[in-house]
Amino acid sequence: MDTINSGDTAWLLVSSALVLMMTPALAFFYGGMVRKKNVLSTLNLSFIMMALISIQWLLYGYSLAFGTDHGGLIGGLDFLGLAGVGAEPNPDYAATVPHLAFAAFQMMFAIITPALITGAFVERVRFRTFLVFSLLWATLVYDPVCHWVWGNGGILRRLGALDFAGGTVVHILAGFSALAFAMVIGPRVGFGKYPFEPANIPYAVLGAGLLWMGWFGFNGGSALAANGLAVHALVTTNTAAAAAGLVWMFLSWRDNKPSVLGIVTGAVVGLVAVTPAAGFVTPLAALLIGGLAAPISYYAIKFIKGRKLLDESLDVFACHGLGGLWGALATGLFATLAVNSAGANGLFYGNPRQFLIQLVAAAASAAFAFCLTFVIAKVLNATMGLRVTEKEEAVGLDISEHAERAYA
Amino acid sequence: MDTINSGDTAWLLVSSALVLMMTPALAFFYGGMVRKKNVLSTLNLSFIMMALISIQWLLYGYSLAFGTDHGGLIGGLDFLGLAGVGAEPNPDYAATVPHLAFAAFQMMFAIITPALITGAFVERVRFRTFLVFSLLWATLVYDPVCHWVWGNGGILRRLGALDFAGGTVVHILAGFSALAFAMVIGPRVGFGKYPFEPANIPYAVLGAGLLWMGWFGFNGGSALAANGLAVHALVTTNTAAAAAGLVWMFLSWRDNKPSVLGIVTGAVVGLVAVTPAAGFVTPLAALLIGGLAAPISYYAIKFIKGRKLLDESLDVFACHGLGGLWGALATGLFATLAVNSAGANGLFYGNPRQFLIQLVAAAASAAFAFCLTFVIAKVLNATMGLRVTEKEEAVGLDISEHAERAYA
Amino acid sequence: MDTINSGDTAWLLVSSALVLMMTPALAFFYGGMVRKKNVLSTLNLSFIMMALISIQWLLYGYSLAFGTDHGGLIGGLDFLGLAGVGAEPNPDYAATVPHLAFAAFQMMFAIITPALITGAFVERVRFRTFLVFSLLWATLVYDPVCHWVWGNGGILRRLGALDFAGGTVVHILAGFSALAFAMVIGPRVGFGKYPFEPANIPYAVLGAGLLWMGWFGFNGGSALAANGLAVHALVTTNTAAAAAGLVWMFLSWRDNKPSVLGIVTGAVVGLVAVTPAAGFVTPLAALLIGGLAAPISYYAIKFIKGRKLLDESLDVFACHGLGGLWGALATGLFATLAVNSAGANGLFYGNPRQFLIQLVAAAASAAFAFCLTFVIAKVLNATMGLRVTEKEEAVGLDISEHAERAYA
Amino acid sequence: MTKKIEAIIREEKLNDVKDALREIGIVGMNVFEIRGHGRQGGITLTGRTGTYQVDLLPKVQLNIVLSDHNVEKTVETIRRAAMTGQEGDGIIFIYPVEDVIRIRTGERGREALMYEGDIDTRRPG
Amino acid sequence: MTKKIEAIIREEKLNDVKDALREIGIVGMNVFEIRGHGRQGGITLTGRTGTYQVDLLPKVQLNIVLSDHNVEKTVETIRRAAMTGQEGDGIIFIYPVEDVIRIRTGERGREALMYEGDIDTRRPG
Amino acid sequence: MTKKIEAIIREEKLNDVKDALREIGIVGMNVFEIRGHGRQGGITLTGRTGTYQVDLLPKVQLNIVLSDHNVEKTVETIRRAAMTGQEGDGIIFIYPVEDVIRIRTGERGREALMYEGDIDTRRPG
Ligand SMILES: Nc1ncnc2c1ncn2[C@@H]1O[C@H](COP(=O)(O)OP(=O)(O)O)[C@@H](O)[C@H]1O
Ligand SMILES: Nc1ncnc2c1ncn2[C@@H]1O[C@H](COP(=O)(O)OP(=O)(O)O)[C@@H](O)[C@H]1O
Ligand SMILES: Nc1ncnc2c1ncn2[C@@H]1O[C@H](COP(=O)(O)OP(=O)(O)O)[C@@H](O)[C@H]1O
Repeated sequence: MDTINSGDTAWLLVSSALVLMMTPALAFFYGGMVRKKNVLSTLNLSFIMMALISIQWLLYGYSLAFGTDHGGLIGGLDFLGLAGVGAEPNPDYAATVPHLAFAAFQMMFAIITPALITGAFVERVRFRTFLVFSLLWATLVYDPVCHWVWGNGGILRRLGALDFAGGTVVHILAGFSALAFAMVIGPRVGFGKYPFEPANIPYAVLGAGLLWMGWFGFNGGSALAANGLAVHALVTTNTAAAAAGLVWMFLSWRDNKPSVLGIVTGAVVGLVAVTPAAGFVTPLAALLIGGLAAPISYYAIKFIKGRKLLDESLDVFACHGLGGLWGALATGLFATLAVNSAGANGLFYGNPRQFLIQLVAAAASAAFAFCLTFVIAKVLNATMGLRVTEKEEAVGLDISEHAERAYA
Repeated sequence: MDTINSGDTAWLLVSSALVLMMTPALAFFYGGMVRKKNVLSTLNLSFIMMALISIQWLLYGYSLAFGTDHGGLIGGLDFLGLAGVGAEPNPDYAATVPHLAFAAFQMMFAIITPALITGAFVERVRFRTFLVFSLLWATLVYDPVCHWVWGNGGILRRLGALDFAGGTVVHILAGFSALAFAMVIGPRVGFGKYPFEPANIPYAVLGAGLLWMGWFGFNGGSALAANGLAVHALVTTNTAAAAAGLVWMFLSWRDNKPSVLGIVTGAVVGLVAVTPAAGFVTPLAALLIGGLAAPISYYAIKFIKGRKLLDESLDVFACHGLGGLWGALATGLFATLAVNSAGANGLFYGNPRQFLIQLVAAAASAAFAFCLTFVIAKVLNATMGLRVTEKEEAVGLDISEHAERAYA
Repeated sequence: MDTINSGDTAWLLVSSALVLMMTPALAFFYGGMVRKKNVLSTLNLSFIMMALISIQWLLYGYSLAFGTDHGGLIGGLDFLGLAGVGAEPNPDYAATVPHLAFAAFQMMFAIITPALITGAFVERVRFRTFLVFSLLWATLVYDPVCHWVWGNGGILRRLGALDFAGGTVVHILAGFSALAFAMVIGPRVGFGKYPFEPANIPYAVLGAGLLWMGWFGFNGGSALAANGLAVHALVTTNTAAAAAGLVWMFLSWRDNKPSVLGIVTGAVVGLVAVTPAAGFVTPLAALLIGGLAAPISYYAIKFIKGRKLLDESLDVFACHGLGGLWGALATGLFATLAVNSAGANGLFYGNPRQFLIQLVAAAASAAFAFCLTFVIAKVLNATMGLRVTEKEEAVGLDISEHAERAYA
Repeated sequence: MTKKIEAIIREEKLNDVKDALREIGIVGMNVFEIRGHGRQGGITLTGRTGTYQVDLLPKVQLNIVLSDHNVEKTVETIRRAAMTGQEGDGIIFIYPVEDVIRIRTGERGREALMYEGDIDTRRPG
Repeated sequence: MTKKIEAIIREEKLNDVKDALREIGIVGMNVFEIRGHGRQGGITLTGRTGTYQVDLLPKVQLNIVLSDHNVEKTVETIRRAAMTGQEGDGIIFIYPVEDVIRIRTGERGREALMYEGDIDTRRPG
Repeated sequence: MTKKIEAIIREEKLNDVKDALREIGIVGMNVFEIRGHGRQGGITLTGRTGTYQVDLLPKVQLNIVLSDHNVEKTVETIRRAAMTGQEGDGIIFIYPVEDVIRIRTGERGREALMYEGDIDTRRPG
């Protein structure tokens, strides 16, 4: 019989708290980058996910993601309402902590992922439609892919895809869904014509600071135990954030001055990129992963925004989609059994197959997320309407959607 | 001999840190809701409790609450200056962690409770008098009732009253004391005449986000171990917050638009309501407890403020008093031995007696807190004066009480 | 063979996260005290340390500080790139957690220390030069002294100097380096002529609240285990913060009104002072240490700023230099084997020698930091220039160094 | 003829002044925050340690454009509502206005300054 | 002669108005945020529970000092760009200006109001 | 006669200008933050990636109501203190004022504009 380890449980409890906190942190990271008239609305788009998805996850989300496997594609309904998910460990997922702790920890990931997407449609989304979208998205996109990658029997798990803490499940899904949604909803009025100056960069710094901290729970907690692997993940996480923050600083410096918003963005991008790799690669590899994530996202934003191709407003695709993709692939390059014997070797350690697996898993998830989100958004647009009216957009969503003002 | 479990200790250390953080979080939750001229003053009313009560607790507060019982009413002086409270566990309270860890964890509750009350008298209280009040209140109201409910030999504990993490000790006390204080100090100038627009709703969102996180330590830590019960409490806590946030959103939507301030308030109310129940009820019961807490507080505020009955400024009575009361009673309804064998069954599990016990315990605590606070406030009003002058109130407490401005 | 304790590891992981968070917390603590035009720049001076020093530490910093001893003065290069620092415990430092956890925890100290210094030169430092300075300082000042005090074989460690959590390594170094740097860079334009009103005191409150919480990891984590000593350190830490916050309140009250900025500053000063003592003294001694730290720093600031002797802008020397010095000496007074058998008795427990040792260790570190920083700053001033131009300073560093505005 | 009244008053008196103006039927107005200096020299604030002086004090400026014949009554009303008798009560300036154009309707001059239930609809003439 | 235009407009119309003014060659201007009250009475906001009324609404004030002969065209341009047809569109005031001095150059009067490529360099006269 | 000076200056020059005005005995004034556009076209800011242009720059507007005969000296003083010689130094406007009423005392006109130790108490005439 498996017994509960109190140290591991303590760490998973804390990690759950840390990842929960990442959602308000993200709220501020995003809220600082929109225009003043949409600050509250943007904060709320993230915050409300804590309310909405907590309940979805409790009622059926966890079951869809981690219930008994059906064809590798989806979990069964055995854990509806968290039935049977209690103090006993579930060795399929985490042998030394209560099964419920694993479910709670995973819940925080399910919450933040749709919150990440909101960066694509801030400043113009209709709140009502957004609520429906998020519920659908969590159910139709997140829960299945989460099962594929992490569920016992999930196809990508069986394939051997490595995703330590959600590079695919969280970031690729969020990023490619953001891309699809942004294409459907269209640009903000004035996009490319007027500068959209960030209303409050200190909010973004606060958010990034708390995200950095929270990510220790995100990646470190994904070891599911307070052991050497958790520590290792914490270090790789920190290293990639640092490297990407520094590199982004130099990139913006080359273009003009070292941007503070750029530095904190870089740090977040580094955190994104190292997420799938954190428990599989060495700290020095993490340095490279983070350091290379920065130019990828940086130049992607420049390209997309510079050419006015698409108003994916807070660069969710460029930062999370591409950062997550790069991380997933980099895991296929840098992973080594020396770090984690439960992992695999990557290309650079003589195992090109792993790279291929990573590529397939990432591509499948990205394509699935993109297509399904595109369809959901299209349908919702046709039925409920994705956007507020032009006048409401001009006035700002704080007033038009919430009848509130951020500041008196 | 009991031995220290490092995992349990780690969790209690972290929980102490999380609950400590709830006081600055509360400062921002409250500080965002007052007018701009009182932001700093309001932040400080909470913050200073960390300084004042820490010392009170160290010197004699802990001893009064948890010292050797005297007639079920108060603890003795054996733990003055935390004498004898050290690395050895005290099996009366927590068998697997240092006694001092229990004392430290409890300290954080003693700090935040008077901070909660401050919502009743912000924007007009005289700081000097407030300091004296807080010290008296901690000593005469908090410490005794804490002993009744949680102290070894306390009358309500002996009665079998269940209060997992402070629905009675923290929230009923704070709420009913706030009611009494608000009645004595009287409304703010202009109450019911001018709208008091919240100065900074993002502060309230930040505060609520951190409170939500901190509550995992508040309720989860109350298991006093990193075990299945702690995990369970974390999940019920999260669920109630989510449900109440969502319900409050719909209530405000029905009245006008989905209010962001309402959503975060709802989440906090859900957290309040689940506090006494967190380790005794199922997650689905927590869903109900949170979901019903929202309309209780919502309509209470509407009634009290709508009729201008009382300026309990930040709705401490409606949110904490009634939320805590509902939670205490709900514990008597939904508690089940299936969740916690050290608990009891509630009415819905065939034990109507528990409901009665909860009712008696809650009523006694509420009445005691209300009456004593009323007397203390009356006496202080007559001697030191509870309020600043009308002119000082008009200018704002930041300038008049602290000679500082929040923003240059 | 030593085995890993999961509870201890969990606590060290959490402590690392808490101390990491202290750097953004410090960013806000400092950022709130400068003028509006320098808020972003000031936030960034701290934030960027997370990026820069993380990499320095990973590559060679940890090795210099904790590698194989060379003459008691510096560590060897055995841990370059964290080579060999993995899941196995290193009993020289922490016997029950992965060696890498110790390295990660220590990294957070290496990050925040140069961030503390930034308070000395905010609002006028050239960012480029600052980056170079920080790297040099970390390498030439921090890493060696860290080795002296905590490194296996370090001279001050061998001497028997007690520094529980960095009173010397962190605060004396930061404070005396700040003094030297402030002397070299010179005062801000208008210093002593115009009032420099703090732009955003709520930021300082937020920062202080999070610092207080984080310090539980700073000092509590320095027990390197989730045991009675960690709990003890948490309590002494909290007590000193509380005492110093209260005393500072009364001091500013005597001079005019109880200052909120003063209260939070006091709390931080208390935290500084108790840092070296946290695991060696009783809670009541911590009360005294904190209570006396407040007037020391308070009157030091009054003296330095009142006489316009020096523009050490955010009082790093007065708060951290003198607070750390007082704490180091107080440890020599109040330390008792009754609290920590691995410590020593201080003067008041019959061991005057310990006081002497503390004095020598503190003085040596202070002198080393002061002199070396002075030289580094002089050299950088002559080569790269420490300051922005007068016009850039007038415009503000947010625009002139980063071409960004905190608020749109 | 049309005039503009600029009244610089204490922040905390804004509600009283608005109420008093509503009572006499002054509808159109706008306000914003300024910092000023006059006979009231400055204010002493608490710093981290000790105190410091700030010489620009927060005030509110209230602008009202109105017809000539309402100026005196309005000025008196503002004065009465804004006065505390202590230094720093503020000051009122009166300026000539050449024209007024209402954006929505294109009305000009006096017409543009008419509001439902305002001072001029209340009394004869 | 020189005039000052004070246009009080909706915040969300500022970009449109600025664009329209640029098109006709109005260069010098400044703006700040005010809160005002006029025919548009107020706005209903959501509180924690239910709603409450706020009677001062955020607007933007746009100030332009310019030559007499450009006033009408400018006023028309602002009106067209700022109008939505709903209450709260705002109002424009015109004041006499006695003198203008450019700080950097010391230029006075009309000269001080000339900008590269502005309205007066565009058309004859 | 009474005039109003509106000086739009760089934020960072406010202290210098205030000092210079104090020296010549100008006491009453108020300031607020505006954003403006003139010969100085705009500013390049750094974004997340690359740069973008902002065309309204933060400035400070300083308002002084004073007697006719002090206008020239005051304007000169402001100019000298506010000038850097680079684009964006700002501009000064002078307006006629019809009346001044001090709220606290009810003083009117010139009397209302007298301050202890001000420019008019310093020199003969
Ligand atoms: N000459 C002036 N020009 C512009 N503003 C002035 C002038 N005199 C006073 N003010 C404004 O009026 C405010 C109140 O003036 P003050 O002289 O302090 O009032 P009181 O006469 O009640 O003492 C000042 O803060 C300033 O904003
Ligand atoms: N008489 C006035 N004096 C000063 N400001 C005014 C006056 N009338 C209107 N305003 C300003 O103009 C804004 C818009 O006026 P309003 O009457 O609501 O516009 P509309 O005619 O489109 O309904 C007001 O919010 C206020 O700021
Ligand atoms: N015609 C104008 N009307 C209103 N404000 C103006 C006008 N011209 C300039 N300003 C204000 O003056 C500020 C400085 O003007 P600018 O022409 O840039 O100065 P400089 O002549 O030194 O280049 C502008 O930002 C704007 O606020």
